[in-house]
Amino acid sequence: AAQQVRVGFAAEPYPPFTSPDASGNWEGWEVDFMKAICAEAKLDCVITPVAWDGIIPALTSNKIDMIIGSMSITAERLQTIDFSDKYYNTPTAVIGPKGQDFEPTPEGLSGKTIGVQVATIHQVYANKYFGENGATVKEYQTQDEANNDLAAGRIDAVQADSIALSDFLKTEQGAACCDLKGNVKDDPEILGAGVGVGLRKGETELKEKINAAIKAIRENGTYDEFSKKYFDFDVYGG
Amino acid sequence: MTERAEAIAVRDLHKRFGPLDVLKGVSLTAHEGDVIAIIGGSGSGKSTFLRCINMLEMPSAGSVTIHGETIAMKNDGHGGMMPADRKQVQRLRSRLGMVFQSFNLWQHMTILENVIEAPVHVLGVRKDEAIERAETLLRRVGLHEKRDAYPAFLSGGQQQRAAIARALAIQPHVMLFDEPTSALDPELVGEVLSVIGDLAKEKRTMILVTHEMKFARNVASHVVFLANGVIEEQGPPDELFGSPKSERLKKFISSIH
Amino acid sequence: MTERAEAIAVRDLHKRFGPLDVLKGVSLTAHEGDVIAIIGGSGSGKSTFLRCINMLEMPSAGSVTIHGETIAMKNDGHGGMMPADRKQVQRLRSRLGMVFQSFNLWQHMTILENVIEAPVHVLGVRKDEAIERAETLLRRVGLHEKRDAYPAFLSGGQQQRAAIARALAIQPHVMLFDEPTSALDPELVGEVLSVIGDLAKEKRTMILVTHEMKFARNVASHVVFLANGVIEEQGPPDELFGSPKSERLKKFISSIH
Amino acid sequence: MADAGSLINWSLLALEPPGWGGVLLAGLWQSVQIAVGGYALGLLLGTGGAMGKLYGGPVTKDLLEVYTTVVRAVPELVLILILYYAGTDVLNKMSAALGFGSVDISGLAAGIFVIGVVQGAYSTEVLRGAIKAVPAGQMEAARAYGMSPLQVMRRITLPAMLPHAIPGLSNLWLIATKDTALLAVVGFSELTLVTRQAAGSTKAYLLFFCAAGMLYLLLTLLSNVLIGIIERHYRRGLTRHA
Amino acid sequence: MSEETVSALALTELPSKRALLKPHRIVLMAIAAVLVFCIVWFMRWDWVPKYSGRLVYGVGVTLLILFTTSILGFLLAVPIGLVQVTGPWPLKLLARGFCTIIRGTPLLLQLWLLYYGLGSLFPQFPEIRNSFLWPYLREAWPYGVAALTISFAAYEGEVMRGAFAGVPAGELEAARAYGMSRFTMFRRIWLPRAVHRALPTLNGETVLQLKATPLVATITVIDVYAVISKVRQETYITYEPLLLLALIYLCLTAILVVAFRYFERRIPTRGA
Ligand SMILES: Nc1ncnc2c1ncn2[C@@H]1O[C@H](COP(=O)(O)OP(=O)(O)OP(=O)(O)O)[C@@H](O)[C@H]1O
Ligand SMILES: Nc1ncnc2c1ncn2[C@@H]1O[C@H](COP(=O)(O)OP(=O)(O)OP(=O)(O)O)[C@@H](O)[C@H]1O
Ligand SMILES: [Mg+2]
Ligand SMILES: [Mg+2]
Repeated sequence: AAQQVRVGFAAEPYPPFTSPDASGNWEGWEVDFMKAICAEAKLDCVITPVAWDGIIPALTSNKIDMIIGSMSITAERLQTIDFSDKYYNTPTAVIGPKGQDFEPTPEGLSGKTIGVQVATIHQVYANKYFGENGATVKEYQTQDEANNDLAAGRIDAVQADSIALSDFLKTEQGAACCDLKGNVKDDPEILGAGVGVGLRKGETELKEKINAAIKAIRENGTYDEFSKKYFDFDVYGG
Repeated sequence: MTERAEAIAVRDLHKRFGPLDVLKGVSLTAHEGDVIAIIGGSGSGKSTFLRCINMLEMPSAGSVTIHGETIAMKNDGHGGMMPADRKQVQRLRSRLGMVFQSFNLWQHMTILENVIEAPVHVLGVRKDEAIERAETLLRRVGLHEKRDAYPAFLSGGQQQRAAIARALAIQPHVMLFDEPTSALDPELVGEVLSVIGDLAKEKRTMILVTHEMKFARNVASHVVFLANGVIEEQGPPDELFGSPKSERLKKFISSIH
Repeated sequence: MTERAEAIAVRDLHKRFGPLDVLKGVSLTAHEGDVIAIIGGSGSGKSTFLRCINMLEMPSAGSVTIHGETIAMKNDGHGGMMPADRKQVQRLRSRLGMVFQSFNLWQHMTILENVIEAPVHVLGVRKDEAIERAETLLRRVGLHEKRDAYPAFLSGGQQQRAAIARALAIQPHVMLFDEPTSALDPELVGEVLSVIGDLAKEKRTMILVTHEMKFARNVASHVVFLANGVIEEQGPPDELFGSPKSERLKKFISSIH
Repeated sequence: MADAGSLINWSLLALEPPGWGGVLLAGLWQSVQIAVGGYALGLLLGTGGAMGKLYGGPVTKDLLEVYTTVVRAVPELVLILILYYAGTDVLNKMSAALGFGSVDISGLAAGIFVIGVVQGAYSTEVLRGAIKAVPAGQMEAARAYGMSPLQVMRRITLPAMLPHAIPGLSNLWLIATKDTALLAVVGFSELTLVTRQAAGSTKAYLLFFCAAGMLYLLLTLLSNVLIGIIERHYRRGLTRHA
Repeated sequence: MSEETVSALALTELPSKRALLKPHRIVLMAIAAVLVFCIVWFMRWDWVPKYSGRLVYGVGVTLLILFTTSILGFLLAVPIGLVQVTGPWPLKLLARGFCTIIRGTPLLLQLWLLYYGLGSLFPQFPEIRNSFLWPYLREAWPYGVAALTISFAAYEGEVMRGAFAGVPAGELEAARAYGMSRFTMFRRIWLPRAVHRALPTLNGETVLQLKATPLVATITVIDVYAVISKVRQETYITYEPLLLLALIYLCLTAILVVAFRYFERRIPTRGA
């Protein structure tokens, strides 16, 4: 039988990557990605939802075996866990209410309240660049709630992954209230080098399997095939 | 009895509890200095009569006059009566010092606070003045050193003496006692009766319901025997206890001793 | 007395509660059919003695023999003793029918369930058999129609009679009574005493601690006077009550009547 | 934006997708399972704990005191986090050390474990109080008739303390059902979390939170009816005023 | 909930310090000391100084929330308890329903309902959005305070109902007999007497309320729990911050218990 692997998903919806549908199943780009690499690596993958802010402890305390949750590979995280090679990389963007014009820079956001999801690279980035320059950083358990509070006028901006944000801007609610203010200045130190599969330290065998699988699906076209359903650009990044 | 002023006059008092006719026309006049003892079997309506005097129970018919002022009544719309003027009732009540069988001290206040409560918050006496008067009263009932204790920490007899001090504190025209000793252990009865006896000696107007026949005989100036909702017999204690006329009273007296 | 078998033999029993020496060497033998009454002032150790017999209290020294079988004891490591074999104690206990001052009926069971509990769950009697026997016993103490009631709904006297039925249900060699009537209102004492009296007439072996001197005199075959932790005097009731020898007993008897 | 009519879009609650009703009910079922499991585990721990606190040796007593003190002084939410991450970790390591290999603790088992440990401390206190309310004479009589300690416990002490324990235990059950909601914070798919997911996906926050509230309330009211029946049954031996 | 149940759920009495020096306790304490030493020595605590300022701030927020919601909740509980005892039936029904609903649903759900549900409704009304309240309604803490206040009011409302109903009729009658008006009687006798009766359970209810405060962290209020969460997210240290958090709550509870003991000794409630 195939090796059983518990794949930790953030329990909070993060469209278009992972979100539960009305029948309780998970759907999204990362779900397709997971299915593809699991098939490729002959792993029996079981989706296990875990609270996002506890997903790393869940991995280290053996509740799950890997994390597929749009988790960026950063030096900070590498101290605690291991990562596979990156499987996508997209810029970081800031959105805000329509009609308010500001730049996604420390000066532009000074005096404003900016929402981010906790335990993300965006939280670290926003705190460093905006929080220390006169902006208030408000931290949310889920991306959804940050978006919702932006729509409700409780905050002035949201920083997140550009794809997740553009997905939100396509919804009825997002289209009605907000628009893109631009991408933030890159800081690879914080924003990392793309998104990878999180793994426990020392599980090199699994890591190699995953890396091989990512490589394989990139090469045999599976990756592009399911990506087309979601994006009209290359999500893998440069 | 005629030259002394009328302290309380109850005229033709009726009280009905639903189908139960408890008082069927009771009239009683107490002049200043009278000590009236009400006796009677259990359920004969003694407590009800006392409670009608200060309108804790609404009479069904009849009138109550306190110090010449008759409580104005009106129909309550359900076939009974109610006070026409609530303020008047409150004012007249504060002239009657009621002492309950089960003390009913306010448990969340110290003894001193219990005693000054009504003077300060009903009669509007200045607090320091009320305290001064309260201390005198407490000394008189032998409770001065307990003035800062809470009621729950006192014996029954001490609580009842405190309740008497509380009643005296409003300087009532008339003191009303409803079986003030029947909730007490036999050993504690004496201390309360002696306080009441002292009040009687001072010629304070009092109406007391009691089961202590010997005590009634000693302190009362007038004894009223209630039976079946009417005054069956009344008169000076020696007469009443010495030569009872009605069969009922004879039977009652013999059943007691 | 000699030809009858020994039911219980207590030899040189000592009991200490910390610094307090309650029993200082008490020996007592009860033969089959004996009715032994233990009397003595409050705190003289009567209850303690009874409780030591069935090891509800661990004796500090001495031995207890029930129907020829001596309870094996060992040191408990704190200067006292404890039973060497818990199983033996449990077995011997089930031969002693104890009746407590405060009944101690099991409140969560009906009277019938109380009575069959020990036979079924300790002695392993079949349930239908136990019920049959229980019904006979309950009829005997006059509680048959109350068999499905819960103890809390019974009067004290009824509860104590039920407790006696419960004790009888294990067909004990010896019945132990610890002041079986002192928790009862005076009116209820009689009904319980008459049941115990009947048991005495049947020559059932019994040891009873009691304050009812008249009763002890009438039913006991032997009376033991405990004082200061020793048997001060013992003998047939007429002798003991009629011509007490020790000063203590004289004083005790006179203080009772 | 949304007008009042579309605020209440009842079709979102339909049992079949695209309605989320089925997901909510599945969440409720998860909650009930954890509540029942956690409550049962809690009762088990509580019975042991109460026995230990009353009859145990000095060391047992002290350790249990620490257990109940900590659980009663620290918020459930914090305990749940600690137990969920550290507790299951320790459990895992222990079983590994004992040679059972690393046990795979399913989410459900972890949830039950967490709620159970918290409930265990509460039950310990409730049961201890109830046992203390049983007159000592009842147990003494049982001993006097030759019952073994185990029999006394099983036949007398436990059934006799039940009427005293039932009000407290009923409250603990209601608390267990509500505490399952806290597992949402560790990402457990019980009713509250799936409600939040449904609300987030559809933006119909009020509708879904109210619907979940109704489900919880229904559970509580239903429990109250059952508790009433149980209580009447077990109090039958006591006088009305006792 | 009865007093016993509350004290089974919340620490209302510190373990007695009596005979701290029994031999087995010395051994246990030695073991505990070793354990503490190991925790301090082998676990990571280097983050504490960096976050100490924020932790103190978080404790402050927690206490502030605790006190405001307890006091506000108690003030609400008084009328809720009162109308259930004497009110006209519509009010009585309303109060009963309120208590049943609040006590029958999880606080976390109520909190989210208020913040995400109601809170996302408000901005749709320009009148609210332009009102002076909007700067507050934008924030998270008013929703947290509201939810905790409502919850406390419902639980304490039940207690107050019992307390009002339990004031002996005779004491109220005595008040009437001395000529008090209905309002004076309520103000001087009924209310203080009921509060007096409710005091013993207030201790437990307040500790329960403290135990409920960290839920506000889930709606972005920065209390001590939220600070610790942040530590965990930023440092990826899992257990140490949680241990410290448990210790903090343990201390806060202990302080509350001691404070209540102090007040209870000053106002004896025997026979209440
Ligand atoms: N609030 C009430 N509602 C209905 N019936 C009442 C009420 N109060 C008193 N009664 C009835 O009225 C009758 C007289 O009661 P009352 O208390 O005045 O008797 P009493 O003479 O004081 O007796 P006791 O010596 O026992 O105190 C009794 O039959 C009693 O049951
Ligand atoms: N468990 C105990 N611990 C300490 N002292 C005890 C204990 N049981 C009894 N005592 C003491 O032992 C003495 C004898 O008690 P016991 O109950 O045997 O007296 P008694 O003769 O039955 O008295 P009474 O007639 O009042 O029942 C008393 O002084 C009592 O205080
Ligand atoms: Mg009366
Ligand atoms: Mg005794």
